[in-house]
Amino acid sequence: MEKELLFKTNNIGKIYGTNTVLQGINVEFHRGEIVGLIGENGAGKSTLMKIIAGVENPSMGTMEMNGKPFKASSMLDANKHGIGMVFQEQSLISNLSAAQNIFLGREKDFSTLGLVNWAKMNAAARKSLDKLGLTNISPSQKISDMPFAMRQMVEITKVLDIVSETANDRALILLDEPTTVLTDDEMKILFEQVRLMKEKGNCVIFISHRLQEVLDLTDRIYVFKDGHLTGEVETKDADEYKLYEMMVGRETNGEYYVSQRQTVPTDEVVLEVENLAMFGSFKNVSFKLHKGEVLGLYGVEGSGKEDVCAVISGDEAKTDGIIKVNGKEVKFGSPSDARRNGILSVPRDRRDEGIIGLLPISENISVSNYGKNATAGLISGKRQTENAKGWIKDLGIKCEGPNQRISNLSGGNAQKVIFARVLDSECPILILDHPTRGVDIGAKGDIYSLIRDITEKGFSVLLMGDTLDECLGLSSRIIVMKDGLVTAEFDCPADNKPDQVEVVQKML
Amino acid sequence: MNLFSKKDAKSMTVAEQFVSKVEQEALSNKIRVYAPMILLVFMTIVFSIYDSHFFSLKNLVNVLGQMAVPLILATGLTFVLLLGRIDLSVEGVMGLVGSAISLLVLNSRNANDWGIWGVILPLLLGTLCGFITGFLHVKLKIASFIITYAISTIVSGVAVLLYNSRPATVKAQWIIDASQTYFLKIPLITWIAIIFYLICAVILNYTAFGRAVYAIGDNEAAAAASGINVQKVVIEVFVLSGFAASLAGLVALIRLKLGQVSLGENQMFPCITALVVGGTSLNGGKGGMLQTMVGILIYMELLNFLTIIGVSADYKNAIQGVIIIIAVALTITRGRKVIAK
Amino acid sequence: MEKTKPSFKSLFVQNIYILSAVLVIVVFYIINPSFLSLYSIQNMTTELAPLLPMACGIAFVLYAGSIDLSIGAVASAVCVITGLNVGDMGNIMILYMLLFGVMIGLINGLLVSKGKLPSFIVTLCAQSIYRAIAIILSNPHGGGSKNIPLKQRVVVNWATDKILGLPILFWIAIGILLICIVIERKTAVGKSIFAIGANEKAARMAGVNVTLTKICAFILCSVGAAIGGIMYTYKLKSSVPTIGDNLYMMAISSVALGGTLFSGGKGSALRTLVGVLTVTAISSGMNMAGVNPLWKNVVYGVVLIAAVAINSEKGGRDLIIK
Amino acid sequence: MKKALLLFVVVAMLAMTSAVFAADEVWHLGILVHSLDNEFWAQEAKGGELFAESKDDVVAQVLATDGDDNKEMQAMRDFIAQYGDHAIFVTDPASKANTANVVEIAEEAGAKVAILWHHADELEPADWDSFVVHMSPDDFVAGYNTAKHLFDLMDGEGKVVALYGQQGEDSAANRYAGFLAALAEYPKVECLDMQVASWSQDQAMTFTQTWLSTYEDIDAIWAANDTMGLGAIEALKLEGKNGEVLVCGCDGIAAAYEAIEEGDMACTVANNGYLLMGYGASYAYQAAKYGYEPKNPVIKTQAVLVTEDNVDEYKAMFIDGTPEYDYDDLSFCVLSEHPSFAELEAEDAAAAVVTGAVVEAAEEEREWNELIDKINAEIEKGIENGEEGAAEAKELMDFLQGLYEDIVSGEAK
Repeated sequence: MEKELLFKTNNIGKIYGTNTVLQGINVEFHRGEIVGLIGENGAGKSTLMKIIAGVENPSMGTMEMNGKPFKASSMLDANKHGIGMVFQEQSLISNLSAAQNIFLGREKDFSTLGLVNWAKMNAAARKSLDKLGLTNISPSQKISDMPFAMRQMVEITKVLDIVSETANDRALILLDEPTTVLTDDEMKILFEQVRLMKEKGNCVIFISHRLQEVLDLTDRIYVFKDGHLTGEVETKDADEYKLYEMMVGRETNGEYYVSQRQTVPTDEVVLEVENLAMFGSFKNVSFKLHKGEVLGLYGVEGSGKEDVCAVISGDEAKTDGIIKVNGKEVKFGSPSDARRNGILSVPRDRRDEGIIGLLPISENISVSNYGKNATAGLISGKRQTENAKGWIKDLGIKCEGPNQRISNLSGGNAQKVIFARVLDSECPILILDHPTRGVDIGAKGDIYSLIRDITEKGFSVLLMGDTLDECLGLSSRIIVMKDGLVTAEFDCPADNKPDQVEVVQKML
Repeated sequence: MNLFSKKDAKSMTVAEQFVSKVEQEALSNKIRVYAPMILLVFMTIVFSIYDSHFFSLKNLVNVLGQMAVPLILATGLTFVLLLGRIDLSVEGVMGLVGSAISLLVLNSRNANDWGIWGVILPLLLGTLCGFITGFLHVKLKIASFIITYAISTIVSGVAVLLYNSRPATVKAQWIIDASQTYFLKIPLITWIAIIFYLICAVILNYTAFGRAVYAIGDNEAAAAASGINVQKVVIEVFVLSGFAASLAGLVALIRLKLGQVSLGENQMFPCITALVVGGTSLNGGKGGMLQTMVGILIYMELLNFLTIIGVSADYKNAIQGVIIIIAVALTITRGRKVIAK
Repeated sequence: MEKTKPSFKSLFVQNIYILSAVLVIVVFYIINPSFLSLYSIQNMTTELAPLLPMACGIAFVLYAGSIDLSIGAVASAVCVITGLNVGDMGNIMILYMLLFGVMIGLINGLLVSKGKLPSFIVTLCAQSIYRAIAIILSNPHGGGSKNIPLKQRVVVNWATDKILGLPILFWIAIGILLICIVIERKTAVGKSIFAIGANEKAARMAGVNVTLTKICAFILCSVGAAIGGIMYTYKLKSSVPTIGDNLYMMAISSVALGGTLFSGGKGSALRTLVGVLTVTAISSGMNMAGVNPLWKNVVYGVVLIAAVAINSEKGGRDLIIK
Repeated sequence: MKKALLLFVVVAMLAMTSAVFAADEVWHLGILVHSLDNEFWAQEAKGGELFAESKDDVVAQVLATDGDDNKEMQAMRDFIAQYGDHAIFVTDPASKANTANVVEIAEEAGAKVAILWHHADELEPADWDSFVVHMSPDDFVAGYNTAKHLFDLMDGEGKVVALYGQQGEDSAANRYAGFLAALAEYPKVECLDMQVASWSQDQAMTFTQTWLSTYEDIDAIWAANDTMGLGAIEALKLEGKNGEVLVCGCDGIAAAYEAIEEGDMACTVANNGYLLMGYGASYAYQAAKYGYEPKNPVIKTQAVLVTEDNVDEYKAMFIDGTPEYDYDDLSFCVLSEHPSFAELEAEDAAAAVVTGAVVEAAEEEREWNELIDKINAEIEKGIENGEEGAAEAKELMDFLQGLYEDIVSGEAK
C-alpha cells in the first residue's frame, strides 16, 4: 500500500559561514509512518530537524508539505502547518505549571477579554496528559517540582497537543532524542503514544542514539553521515550491526576501544574510597583506583553513579565516608580543592559545565593550571599560546588557532579542548563523566586512544561510559551500581571482557 | 539537613533517603516562599510591642498613604525584575511626568489649563519613554542597567528644560481635592495605587502576557522556542514600567503639588530592595505580585518604625542597610549551586 | 599552521571602541581648539586620575558578572578619613586606606560568594553604610566638607605637582591602569575572574576557586574605590563626605562606554581607559563648548547610548543582553 | 635711527591708549552654580547673567557643578583653558572646603574670583590676589532667624520638630546650628525630633505624617529649606492642620511665597540669588578690570526674613519680575538684618563708593605718566647725543602732550 506523501525536501542544505553542515538532502515522509533518523553527532540530522521545524532557515533547497511549498519563518509558523518538534534540551519554563507550559503561547484559547481561565486550561491539559496515559502528572504542578522524566513527558505532551490541534491528523512530529532521560516504563508509554499517532495518520520522525529503540519503533530509517544522506532502509531489513556499519562505515569491536593497549593496573593505589555516602543518593560505596587504571562505573541513570563522581570531583559534598588520595585522607569543599589534590573531571554537561564559551581555546586549556605558564606569578601569554598550540597538535583539535573562541568548535573538538585542559592541569586522577557524550564517532576514536595514551603515562581514570559497551571496552575493572549501592565488581582484562548480559543483570 | 539522628539516616535505604530528602527540600522551599511573610508578621508584632504608636490606626493609615508611590513603582518594576532586567529610568520618568502635568493643568507658572488632558498627555509621554527604553534595549542590545540609566539622565534633563528651573505649583482644584479625598480613611492616591496593583496582579497571573514574562525571565531561549515574541514582550514590559513610573509621577504630584524632577529622587533603589526582600529574584523568573506587596510592606514598616522610635538620622541609613542585608539573607532562595551575581 | 592573519576589518571591529573617544575629542576640538591646549589637557588628566582607578576596579567585578554599587560611598568614606587625618599622620594614611579598601572588598566578597546574596543588594546596602560612615565621621567637624589646614598641605601637595607637564596623580593612575592590565592578562586571579564571569559553572568544574576569585574581584574593586577616594583627598585637599554620591554611576557608565559586557567575561582595562577618557572629554568639552547646563544631561545620555551601542560586542548573540 | 625708535615708542603708546579707550577687551564670566534644576540656584545664575547683560565687555556662561567639588574645579579649569586671565568667576561653591581649591586655581591663572556662601577656614580674601570678595547671607543667621520667628509666634513655649537638609552639606549643617542656637535661647521650647529629609519634599512630607501620628501636639515645624517646608505643609493639609502648625522655610522660592500668602507658611528667608551672584560678579569684574580691592572683602549680604508682612513686596521683586540693580553701586548689597554686621556695613559701604570710574581714571593717568617718563628719558638720551635729535624729540613730545590733553578733555565731555 503506497502511503500518502506528507512532506518532502528538495536538495536542502545548510551552510554556517564556510562550514557546510548539510548538503543535498532529499527525504520524504508519509502519513502513518514512523521514520528513524540516525547518524553520528554532527552528521546533520539535528540541523535537518531544525530546518523542518522552522528554527533555522535552509541555505538552499525547498520543502513541500501536503503538496504545497512550505517555508517556516519560525517554530510557531511551523506549528501552524502541523509540524512540531520535541527538543533534546529541555525547553520548559520551570516556574510555570504543566498546563501553563503545555499551552504557553496559546493562552488565547482559554481567555475571555484577555484573561485566562486557568481551570479551563487545566482541564484541557488534563485531557492531553490523559491521552498519553500520563495520569500521574497534575496539570497544576510546577515543572520545577517534577523529576526529569516527567518534565520530558510534559514536553512531549505539549508538542503533540500543539500539532494535533492544528493538523487534523496530518501532523509531522519530530522527536529529537526524547528517550535519553526516560525510564523503561515511561519509554513504553511514549512508544505506545507514538504508534497511536501513527495509526491516526500522522508521521513521526524519531532520532535516537539507541539503535535498538529505533529498530523497535520505526518503519523506515534514514542514515546520515557528514551532512549527507547516506542510506535508507526499511526497518524490517535492518539490524543493529547493519545500522552501525551504515553510520560509521566500520564495525564495532575490540579494535575500536584500542583494547590491545589496555594497561594492566599496578598495585599502587592512588585513590581510595571507604563507605562513601551522600544522603539520598548512594551509600556504602568503597573502591580503590590504581595507578594507570581505567575504572568504569556503571549503572542506570539515578543509580547514584553520577553523584559518586560529583562527590569525588568536589562538586557535591559527601555526608559520610572517607576519601583518600595516595593514602592520605582529604576533604573537598569544591572542585578546586579536589584539583589541588590531583583530581579533576571532564564534566558531562559540556555546554554548561565544560566550555567557557566567551573565551578562546588557549584560555580554556589553561584555566585549570595557570601556574604552568607563569614565572613568578606572571603568566606569559606567549607560552600559553604555545602550550595551546601543542595540545591542538597533539590531540588533533580542528580549529583556526589557539585564539579561536571555543564556542565556535564542534562538539568533538570542544571536548578535546576540555581533555587538553584536564591533561594540562597535570592532575594524576581524572574523572571522565560521559566523555564521549555528544561527540561524533571520529572524535570518539581519538578520545579512546587518548585514554589509552594517558593511562600508559600513569594517569588513573574513573570512567562513566556513555554506553555499557564503551564502559566495558575501555575499563580494566568495572563497578556496577544499583539504587545507590555497589552491586558488583568485574575485572575486564583486555582479552576477557565480561558478558554484557551479566553486567546488565546486576544493574537492573 | 537531616534533623533526625545520624544512625537513623544510615539505616535507611537510599531510596528512602531520597524520599525524605525530597520532602525536606520541598519543606524548606515552602519555608523560603513564606519567609518574607513570616518576617512581615514578626516585624509587625515586634514593632507594635516596642512602640504602641506603631500599631495605631492613625499610623497604619499613614503608612498606607506613604505607600502609594513605592507600590506603583514596585508593581511596574516587578515585571522588569521578573524578566531579569532592571529599570533605572523610573525616577527620571516620574520627574518628567510630574513636571509636565504641573505645567499643563492650572498652575502658578503659565496660563495653561488643559484639564484632564493635562494629565493624560504626560502619562502617555511617560509611557512613550518606557517604549523608547525597551525598544533601544532590545534593538541595540544594550544592557538594561546602562540603557535605563542613560534614558533617566535624558528625561530628567528634559524635565528641567520644561519648567526651565522654576517648578510650577499645581493650582487645579480637582488635583488639590484629589489629594484630600479619602475612602475608608485611606487616601485616594493609595486607592489608585491599590487598583493599579490589582490590575497588574491580574495581568501577571491571568494573561498570556504575564505567563510570557515568567517564561522569558526563566529561560529566554525556551520562551522564544515556544513561539513567544521575546522582543515584543520585553518592550511591552518596559512600556508597562514606563506607565507605572508615569502614574507614580502623577501620584507624587498629587501628594506634593510642586512639579519638579526631584519628585522621583531616591525612589527606585528602595523599591528594588523591597522587591528583593519580598522574594523577587534579580535573575528573573522568580517572584510575583504577592511578594511585591509583602516586600513593600516590610520596607515601609521598617522605615516608619525607625522614624517613630527616633533613631539618630546619622545612623539610620546604616542600620537600614544592615537590616536589609539580614532580611535578604533570611528570605532569599538559593540552591547550593545557584550563582549570586 | 592554521595561522590566519587578522583582516583589517576584524581589527577595525575589535578596536572600534577607541573610535568613540577619538570622535568625541575631535568634535570638541573643532568646536573649540583650546580643548586640546596644554592647560586643558592638564585639566583633563587631573580630572581623569581618580576616576580611572575606580573604573578599573569596578571593571573586575563586572568581568566576574557581578556589580558593585558601593564604590562611590567607599570613596567618600576613604576621602573623609584620609582628609581628616592625613595632615597629622602623613602619607602613611594611604597605606591604611588601602587596607581599609581590602577589608571592605573582603566583606562584600564574602557576603556575595559565601553568603550567596545578590551583589546588587549587598553593595546597595554597603553603599548606605559607608555613606553613613562618611557623614558620621565628618560630623564632629561641623558636618560637610573640611579642607586640610593650609599649614598641613605640604603633606599632600606633592600629588598635584607635575612631571612632564602632567600631574603626578595622573601618572599614578596610569601606573594603576598598567597594574590592572598585568592583573587581567598575566595573573591567575585575573584570568579566573574572566573565566567565572564567562561561565561560572564551567570555571568551577575546571577547578577554579570561585569563592576566592570573587572575593578577589571585590577586593580589587574596593581598593580601586579607595584609591579614587585617596586621590580626591589629595586633589581637593579636603575631606568631602558627598564626593562619591554620583561617582559610582559615572565609573560604571565609563566602563560600559568602553564596551565591557555587563553579563561578564569580556572587557579590558584599556577599554575602561577609553571609557573614562570619553566621559572626561564629554564633561570638559561641554563646559568649553558653552553647552547650556540644562542640556548637559540630555547630551550625556544620548552620547552614552550611542557609544555603548557602537562599542559593545554583541556578535552572534541571539538573546538580548540583560 | 633715533627717529625710528621714537616712532616705535609712539605707535606702541597709541596702541596702548586705544586699547584703554576703546574697551574692546572682553571679560569672560564663569557663573558656577550647583545646577539649574533648583529654583534658587537658577535665580543665582540669572543674577550673574543680569550683571553680564549690564556690561558691554562681559560675556557670561553658566557652569553647573552638580554640587560636586571635583566638577567645580574641572569647570573652572575648562574655562581658564579658553580665556586665561580674562576669565573671571563668581561661584556658589560645591562645598566649603573646595573654596580653597577654587582660589588656588584662580590664583594660578591670575583670574579673579568672588565666592558666595562658604569659604574655607583660614582662607581670607585679603591673603590672596585673585580672591576678591566673599559674600554670603549667613546660613547660620538664616536658620537662627527663622527659628526665632517661629518661637516668637509660639510665645516662646511649645514643641517643635526639625527637618534637616542633605547630610554632609555645609548649608544644612549651618542652618541647623542656627536653629539649635535659637532653641537654646528659648528654654520652654522643646525639640521633639530631628530627621534628615535631604532637601526632599517627599521625604519631608513622609516624616511629617509620621510625626503627626506619633506626637499629639506639635506647634511648629522648622525646615531647613522651602522645599521641605512645603512638604511638611502638604502633610499638614491632609490633617487640616495647615496654618495651625507653624512651618518655616528658607531660600525664598516662588511656591514658598505663595504658601506665606495663603497663611500656610510662617516665614522664609529671601536669600536673593539675583543680588548675591550679580554683585559677586560685579566685584570680580571690577577687580579684574580696574584692580579694585574692596576694603573689607568679607560681606554679609541682605537676607531678609520674609513673613506675611512683607511677602508682597518680595514676591513682586523676585518672582513676578527680576530685580533691577545698579551693579556699579557696590554699596547696595552690603546690608544685613543681623546686628553683628552693623559695623561691617558701615565700613564697607564707605569703601565701596570707590567704584570703577574713579579707579579707571587713576589708572589711565598712571599709565600716561609712565609713558611720558619713558619718552622724557629717551629725550634726555637724545640731548646727550646731539642737538638736532633733541629738538626733534621735544617737538614730538609737545605734540603728544597736546594730543593727550585733547583726548582726556574729549573723554570728559
